[in-house]
Amino acid sequence: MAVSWRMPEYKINRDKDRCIDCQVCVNQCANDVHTWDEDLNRVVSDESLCVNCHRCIVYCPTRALNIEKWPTAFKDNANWDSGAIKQLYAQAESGGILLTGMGNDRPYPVYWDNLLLNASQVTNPSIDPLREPIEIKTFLGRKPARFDPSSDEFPPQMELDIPVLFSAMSFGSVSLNVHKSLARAASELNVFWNTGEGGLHRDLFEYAANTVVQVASGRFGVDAEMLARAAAVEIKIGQGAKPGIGGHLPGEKVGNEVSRTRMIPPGTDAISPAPHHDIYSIEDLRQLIFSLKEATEYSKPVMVKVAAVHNIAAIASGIARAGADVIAIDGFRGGSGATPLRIRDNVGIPIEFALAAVDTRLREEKIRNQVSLVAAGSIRNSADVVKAIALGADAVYIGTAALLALGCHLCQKCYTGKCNWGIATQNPRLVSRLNPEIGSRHLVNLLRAWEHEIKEMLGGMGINALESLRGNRLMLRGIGLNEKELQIMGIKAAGE
Amino acid sequence: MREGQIRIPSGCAISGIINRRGHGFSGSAIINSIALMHERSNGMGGGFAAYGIYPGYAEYYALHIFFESESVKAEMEKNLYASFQIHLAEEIPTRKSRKFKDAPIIWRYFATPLPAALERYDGDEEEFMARFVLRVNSTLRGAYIFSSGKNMGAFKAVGYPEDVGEFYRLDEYKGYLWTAHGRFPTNTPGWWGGAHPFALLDWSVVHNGEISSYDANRRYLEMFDYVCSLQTDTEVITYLFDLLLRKHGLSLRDAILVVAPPLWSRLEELEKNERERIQNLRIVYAGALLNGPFSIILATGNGLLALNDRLKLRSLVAAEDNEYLYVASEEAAIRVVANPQKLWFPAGGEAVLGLLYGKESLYTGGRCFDGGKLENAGI
Amino acid sequence: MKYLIIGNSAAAIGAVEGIRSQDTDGEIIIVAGENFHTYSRPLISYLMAGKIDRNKMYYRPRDFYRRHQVQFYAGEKAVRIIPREKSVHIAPSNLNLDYDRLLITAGGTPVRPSALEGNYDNLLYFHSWDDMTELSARLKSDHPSRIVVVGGGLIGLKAAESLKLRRQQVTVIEAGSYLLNSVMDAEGAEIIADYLTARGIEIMVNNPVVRVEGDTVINHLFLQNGRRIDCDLVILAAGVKPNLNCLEGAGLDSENGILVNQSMQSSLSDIYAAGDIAQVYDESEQEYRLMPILPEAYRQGRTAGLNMAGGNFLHQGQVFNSIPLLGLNIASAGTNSVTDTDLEIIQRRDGQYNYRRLTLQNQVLKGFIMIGDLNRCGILRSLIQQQTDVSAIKNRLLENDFGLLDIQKLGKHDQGREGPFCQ
Amino acid sequence: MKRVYNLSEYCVGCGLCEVHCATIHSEYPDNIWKAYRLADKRPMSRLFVERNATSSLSVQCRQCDEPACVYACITGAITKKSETGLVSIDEDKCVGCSTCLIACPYGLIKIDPYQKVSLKCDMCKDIAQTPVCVTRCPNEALVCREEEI
Repeated sequence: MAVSWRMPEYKINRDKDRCIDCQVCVNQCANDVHTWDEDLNRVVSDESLCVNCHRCIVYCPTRALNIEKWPTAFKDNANWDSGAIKQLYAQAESGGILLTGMGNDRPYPVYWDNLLLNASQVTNPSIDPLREPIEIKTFLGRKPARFDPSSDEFPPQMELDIPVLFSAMSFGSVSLNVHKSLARAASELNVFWNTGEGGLHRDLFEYAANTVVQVASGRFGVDAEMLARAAAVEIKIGQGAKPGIGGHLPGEKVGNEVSRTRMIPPGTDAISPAPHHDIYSIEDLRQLIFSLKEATEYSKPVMVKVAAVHNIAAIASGIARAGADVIAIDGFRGGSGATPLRIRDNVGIPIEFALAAVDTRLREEKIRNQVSLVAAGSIRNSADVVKAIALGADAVYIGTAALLALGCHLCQKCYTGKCNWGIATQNPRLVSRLNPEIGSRHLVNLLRAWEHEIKEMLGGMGINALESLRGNRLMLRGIGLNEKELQIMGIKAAGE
Repeated sequence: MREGQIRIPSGCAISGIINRRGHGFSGSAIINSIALMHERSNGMGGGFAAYGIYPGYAEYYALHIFFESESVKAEMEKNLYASFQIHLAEEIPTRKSRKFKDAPIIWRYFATPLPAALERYDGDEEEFMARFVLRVNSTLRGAYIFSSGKNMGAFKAVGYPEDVGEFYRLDEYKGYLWTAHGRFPTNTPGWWGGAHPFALLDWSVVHNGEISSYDANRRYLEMFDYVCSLQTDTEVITYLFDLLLRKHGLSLRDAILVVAPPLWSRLEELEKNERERIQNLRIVYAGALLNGPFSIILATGNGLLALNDRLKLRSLVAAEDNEYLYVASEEAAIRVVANPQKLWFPAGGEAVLGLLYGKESLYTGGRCFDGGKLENAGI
Repeated sequence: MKYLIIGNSAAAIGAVEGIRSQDTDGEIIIVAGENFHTYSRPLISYLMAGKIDRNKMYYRPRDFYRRHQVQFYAGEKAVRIIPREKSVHIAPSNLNLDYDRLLITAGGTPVRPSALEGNYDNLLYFHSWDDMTELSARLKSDHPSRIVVVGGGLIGLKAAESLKLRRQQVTVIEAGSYLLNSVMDAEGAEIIADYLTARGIEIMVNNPVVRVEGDTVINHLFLQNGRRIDCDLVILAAGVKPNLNCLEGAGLDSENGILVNQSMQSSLSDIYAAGDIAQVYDESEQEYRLMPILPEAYRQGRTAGLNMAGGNFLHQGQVFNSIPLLGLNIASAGTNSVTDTDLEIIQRRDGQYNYRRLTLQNQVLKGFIMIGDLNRCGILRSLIQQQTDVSAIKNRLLENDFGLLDIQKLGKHDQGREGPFCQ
Repeated sequence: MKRVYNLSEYCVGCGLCEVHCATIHSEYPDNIWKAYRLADKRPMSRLFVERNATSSLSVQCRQCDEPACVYACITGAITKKSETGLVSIDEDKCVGCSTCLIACPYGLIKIDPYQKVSLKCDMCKDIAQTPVCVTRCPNEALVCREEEI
């Protein structure tokens, strides 16, 4: 067999002096990097298998381990960087598409970091959240253009105490304990979690009031019961990490519970086609939206999730007119359990632009106030949330941020099913590593912290109700942006 | 730089007096009241709105217009004569004063829209008037219609309000409702049109504060074809009330619940239907919530409404003396002109309404809506 | 209520603790043959070997009798039991002690093979603390060059071990075909023999003593195979038989020991027996069994006590042993005899001194023998007691990492809560 | 009485409970590294961690109400305290005969190969408020609580 040209990605440094050979690392590494050597009578490590997930480092009781990049360098080459070379070697060996996990990690600009927030000085008072109420309650759903005092009909709304929802992540791509953590946290925080395309496990029926169920191109797990056990239904058209691409859950991840929940035979691959085969145009979407509204007797908002692509403004406007109550837009940094590397890294546009363009377009169309907008695709902190809302979002989806709160270390190996943190896996030994008690606690902590920060920022701007920030682009200034970028986002430059 | 090109935060003094029987009284009272708050202005803007001052021309729209030049005036008048029948056109009488050297040409026109002009608005006179004023102000450079209601007028200038009153000889007018504004802009507007009150049709608004929700309100209003040319809070506040009361026909109470809604936590105390109704109002009109500090006096021919932001971040005092109702930024500004039996400090979001006896609503237009029980308007 | 207990060993202590857990103020009287605070017989080999000192001999703390309000007659033997009067005659004090409930835990006395009848000055036992003290004194005074231990059972081997640790020349003579034949199988015994031999203890099996030479002292022993063994000191450890002398005329049913039901009750309702002297009914085997080991004695005594105080408890006997010999752990439990035909034996031997042997009968674990690593052996013991069908995990029973996770497969064990596994 | 319970569905089998148990019972109770590196003998934990393909389990003495080990002990070294319910071994009295190893129905007693005495969970009595295996379990799979059986 020909020798492989691929070098290990990482180098594991075991401090011999600190290591007490307790074998905790051996027990924790699902990639079999660390093993107990009978002959040497100590723990040894095989770096070539390491994915740098940090499980062993975090668990090592004597801090004897650390991991660094494999030190061997290629000849400097601004064009052929080491990543490009290694990927080429890999494909030369495998002849296959390169897979990866989580969101786009290329050094594209992160526009959130080019936006600055405003604060009150002298001419009007900033508000101290510790003394004055600051309201961030948000309602998602269709709104009538004007209030009709004579009618008591009102479209169904999703009520959120914090303008954040947990993004769709399917049972199958993530473990049931992830769903349990998300669902518990969502109901404690009164926000929403999203089942993703894997259906809704029966253990989670009790969280219906905070559950968004997803209908995607594979239609896995969709039935009357599932629709009944939800507060809202989301039609997934696309995903920021792989616009225009379907999904594929390998058979080995389809155990009994997954099979039962997805309603497919155990061990069979679950394939979600790229398009919905009953949606080839906008009017088809309208039909699906309304068949779902019929099925739920118009008692639940219908969301439509699309990836941020070049023509997103027109697409979103069409979706609104097709009858969607909430439009979710997933930027090109959105995460995924498995996506072709080239697609992830090269398709789609930043959520910051997509959001601004859609908000502006819907206002030009005079319908912005009638639909809700949810921004997704790498919201990293409370400032991103505030900036997204000032640009025009009603709320945001967080996926990667939520997973980080559950222990994800962004090693991007979700697709291997060997997630050492018990997140992207169905292996019972690994799944047990995520205790929903802890998971939900961490999620609740995270959003409570963000809640405090959001209120601080609002108060600083002299705003005590979130709706007064929505689309309030005067509260934003651009830094390091060119005229065109400022224009697209509809904001002034810092200093203007 | 002039108003409209930049956004200029300001501190202010406001005052308002109404005789609810509709008996006219001289402008001196309001001048004295606003004069007392001299320190709250800095000489860069003052103005008044007066109601019931043109009894002889009550059925005509009284257009007060600033012109920067005779040529603009000529062009403007072409427009006017194209769409209106003009009953009287005259320069607004003023006292010559060194304080107002660079005064523009100030004329008033008493007019009735020609039927032909109304066709495009299927007879809706007000809609036509509103569009006409907005169009002129946003397109015709050098001309500015700063008052356009019936039997009322706005008078404003760059200067201290008491001097502005003196300049316009307001002591010689008799009106049943007066509001006044003294401005403390952080920059030099340098333009008379930028002074307050802001008036559209017979709406007039004087306001003290800085609306932190300005851009959210502005972008919301733009979906309803309002063009906010001045970038002032007063302008968006006027449009908001115009939208809520005139276009969407909300009751005054509901309009107040929209611009200064009760806290979500307060809603929980209400019974289900009421709670849901107020909640839905807020959901529908999220973009109309006025945030940040403000106290405003909103006036029409029917009376005045004074309102604070829901946290009461700006001062507002109200007083009652038989048929007179007073509102002002400071208690002293009321006591200097009256000795009321009743004086109080309205809570945040709690409206003070002073309607002419027999009037149900602030809105004077054709449609009639429930007056709204104001006692609990602010909840 | 008046409780009278004859004997002062594990069974008696078990009884006291059993009674007191039910009846805090009834009167308890113990009649002890020996002049000792209650002590643990198995410990005499440890004391002999110098592993522990005298203070560690005691089975319960010094204040045990006081705290349990026990009236204690030391150095007294029960000479006659008079059920009709509900009293016991003790000597030398010649008192009559009456009782409401009587418990006999008189224990046993060493067996003496016919070939060794007669009084010899250098023939000692290894049964009581006194025996051990005597032996220890002899080592100092006589400086024996060679000591012969007659009997290759538990006591014999512990004696041999302790003597070895006292740097004595020791020969063990076992009449049976292999060592520890009551609890071991041939292969296990072989391993033990090798181990002990390698550490300087001479082992002779399958070779009864046929006669001895010498008048006041034994100079030589002659074995069946004709071999002559010189000796300075002979230690007799050929087993123990129940001490039935005091039962003359009492009218208790007895065979080798006092027959008692599972409540530890003799044929006379107010009289109970426990420990080495009791022959307890074993329902699984449907026979009366002697189980002369300490843990049994305690549990029998405890059950007796509980029942004497009005409780209603049934005793389920189980024999299990553990003896470390010169550092080699040896354990056994249940029945390991190969007499029955339908028995299934699975065993595993790794290394010279690691041995595990399980006896199963129609998928139920009957007994085990373990030499070397005893890790988790308690679970197996418990399986034997539970008479659980182990077919589901049979292939795991011998594994080093066998544990409770395997038991879960039997639906037996509930997440480590105290459950079906505790008696 | 208080007992340690194992929520085995969340046991990750890491063995940190063993490391911390061994440490806190060693000569250097507050320093893992010293406990393992300086002590002349490798420290022994008093609990057992079991692992198989699908699950793992960390178990320690159940502190039985009918303690088989106490009944079986030939020296009287093992006692159950009526006040606390704690079953403890007097290591000074224990002779390492291993009878308790056979007696314990859960197989939760081990022999210290160095001292030749039995070791079992002492609930960190006199060492820590809550057993260290519970406080140090990284996934909160061990809990210490009162529970009537």
